[in-house]
Amino acid sequence: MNFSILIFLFVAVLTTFAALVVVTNKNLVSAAMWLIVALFGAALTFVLLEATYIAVVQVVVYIGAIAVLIVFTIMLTRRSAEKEPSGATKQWPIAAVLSLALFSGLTYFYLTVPGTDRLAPVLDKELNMVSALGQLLVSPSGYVLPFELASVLLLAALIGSIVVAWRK
Amino acid sequence: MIPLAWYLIFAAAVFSIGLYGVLARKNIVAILMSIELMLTAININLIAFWRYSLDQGLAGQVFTIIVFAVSASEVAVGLALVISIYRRFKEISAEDINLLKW
Amino acid sequence: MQAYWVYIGIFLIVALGFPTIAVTLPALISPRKPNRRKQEVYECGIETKGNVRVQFKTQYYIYALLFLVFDIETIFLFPWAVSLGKLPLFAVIEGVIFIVILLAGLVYALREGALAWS
Amino acid sequence: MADLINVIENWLNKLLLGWGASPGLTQFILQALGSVLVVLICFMIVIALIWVERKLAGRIQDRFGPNRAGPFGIFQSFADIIKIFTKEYITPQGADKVTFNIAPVLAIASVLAIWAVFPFASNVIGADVNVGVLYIVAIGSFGILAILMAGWSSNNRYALLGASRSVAMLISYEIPMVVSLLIPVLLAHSMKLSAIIDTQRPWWFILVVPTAALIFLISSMAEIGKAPFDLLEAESELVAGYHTEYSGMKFGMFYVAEFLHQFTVGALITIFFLGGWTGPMAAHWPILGVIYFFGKAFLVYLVISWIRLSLPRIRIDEMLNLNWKFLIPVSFINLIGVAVADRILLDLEPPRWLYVAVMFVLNMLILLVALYLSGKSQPALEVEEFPHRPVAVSPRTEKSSS
Repeated sequence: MNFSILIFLFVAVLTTFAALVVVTNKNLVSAAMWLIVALFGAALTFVLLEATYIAVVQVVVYIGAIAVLIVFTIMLTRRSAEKEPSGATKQWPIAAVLSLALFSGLTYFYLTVPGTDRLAPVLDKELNMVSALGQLLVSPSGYVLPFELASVLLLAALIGSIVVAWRK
Repeated sequence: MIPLAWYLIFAAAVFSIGLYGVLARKNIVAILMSIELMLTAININLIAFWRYSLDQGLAGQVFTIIVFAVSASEVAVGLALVISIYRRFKEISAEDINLLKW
Repeated sequence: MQAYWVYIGIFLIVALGFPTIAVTLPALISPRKPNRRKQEVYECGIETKGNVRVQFKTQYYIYALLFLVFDIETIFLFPWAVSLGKLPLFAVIEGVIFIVILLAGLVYALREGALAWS
Repeated sequence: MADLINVIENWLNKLLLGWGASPGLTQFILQALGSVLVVLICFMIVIALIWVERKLAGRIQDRFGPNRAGPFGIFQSFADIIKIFTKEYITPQGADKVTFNIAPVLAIASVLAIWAVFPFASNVIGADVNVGVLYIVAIGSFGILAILMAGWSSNNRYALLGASRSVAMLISYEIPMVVSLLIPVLLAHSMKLSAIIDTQRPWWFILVVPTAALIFLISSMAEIGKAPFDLLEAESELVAGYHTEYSGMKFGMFYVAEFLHQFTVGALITIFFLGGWTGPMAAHWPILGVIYFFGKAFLVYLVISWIRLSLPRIRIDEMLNLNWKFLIPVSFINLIGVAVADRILLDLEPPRWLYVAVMFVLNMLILLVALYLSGKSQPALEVEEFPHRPVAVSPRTEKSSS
């Protein structure tokens, strides 16, 4: 099906472009808006990969919550963000070379290693993914420990953030 | 249909861009945003491997959800530190905050 | 399954396209006579002084933070709720423990007074 | 006749295939037609609702409401549309133009897109995806984003303050909303909207989990952002909130989004707690199901209007306390109670009416205990006693008394 390839290319180009703007834009709020575009592109990729639960969760968590948190923080630290003369540090060429090297290395690796040219297998139509996910998350033979640890981690993050950021 | 390598290369591109942001940006909030990009690239990789793997387990999706929790905690604490640093120094440029250098 | 998502995609495009048309059409027929006075920022007739993008309180951050944490909590709880019929009782209790741990965070925030509007 | 919409769909399908279109293209055209139809219906509904709302507000506040354009003023909305179409757009100085223009479109699209997954009748379902409930939550988060974008790009400090206040309120009230949405999901063991409606035959979820329904109603009223939760446009404090700088149709989009949001909330409550399209004969006559669906949604809409027209605006600290100290704890405790009770009852396999009765009693118990405890923890208001004094006293009597 050619159609899905077209959609994939569109999503990939959009996401990559948005990511580039995020790391180069000097205006922090604009960068945050483009970050939202990039994250939405990732959600579309998840839909293409038929992980629909992950796709909606990506939108709920990143666009609904994390983006709002980031924008609020930018506005809280406004004066400093506005004063900033340029977005990049002096060693940005080194960083650019490093990340380009990483990208080309990874691409070379993916194109040469066997097995990466395979196509997606057909998903089991009967499988109710969300339900299976729920059973896996709380079953002792599955991921119950990460599940409970995640709540402890979130609690720690919550209390830690309040301790650090809140001053009466 | 789309071969696995395309998704992996796409994720690698987003990851490298995020890495560039982490290394080159001055502003701490911008660095945190770049880290979000990197984590998203990781998620794309995880889901792509899940989709293209032959056994029908859901480990990839579970990992992704855990990554969501971790990245949320990371961004929460990171931004709390940003606010705290800003209150102390009136400045959130990573270059100028170098008290721990020595 | 995929057909539904194609439908959602088309629907999103239509839902974005309709308002776009509705917003651009008046731009073609409505008058356009901009002047300085008209384009000034609205502030009860007084000119704006100082930087417009004011700073605001930490409270907003705290609300967004709690929202983020509970949002993550719900993404763990939705699969749990969907599969509840197939789970043994102790698995349900695990979910309850998960909720209770995070409610402790809410109690902490309330005790600290971080959620009160000052 | 029984199944008008599907008959038309089949007819179109055959027609297009007969013209030589490929099955994929036919499906695409049908889906596009369907979504255009739904969006058009939404706009029509809003035009009607604006008139209904203004008339109702007029009557409740002892006025006439619109009564000039046409009989009973029913053409008032059309007159307003023509007016707003010819209004000049004003972009304030220093505004971020792109964001400023995207925000109103995004605001209404974020409400419209929710309609993609609604089941209108037993066989007239949009996209029956297996993550329907979470899809609704996800789309809702774009509305928050639109407000933030509008406030930030206006380059106006009142707009920015209004936007951040509304966003803080919206995200706060989204927590109890999502948690009370978990309860229908939990009872239906599915996130598919069609499955949730199927589980509600014959007992609607409002009878099974009234507390969740109430919390959902209150928190979605806050999400709509109209009175009594309209602090974001408290005119005396914040000018008009985040859309202070908008004019013409761009303002119109925010206005329409508000009305459509209220009706959408009516539809959501219908789906999650009032049985959706179910009703007498609806399973055999899908067209009746559509009528029931819109009728119920309209009824909930009227109830919300009634509440908001009768109550004064509440203060921001009261509003936040209501959320953090009451709605969120109660909704979580309700969730825990319903989950455990549902699991235990599933094993016991009682008759359905007993199950409903137990759930109802449990919910009411949680609600009453919570109300009692919150009443106890609040210090009683001290009412100062003033000596009785007549409002107007004629000078003669005053003189004689002294």
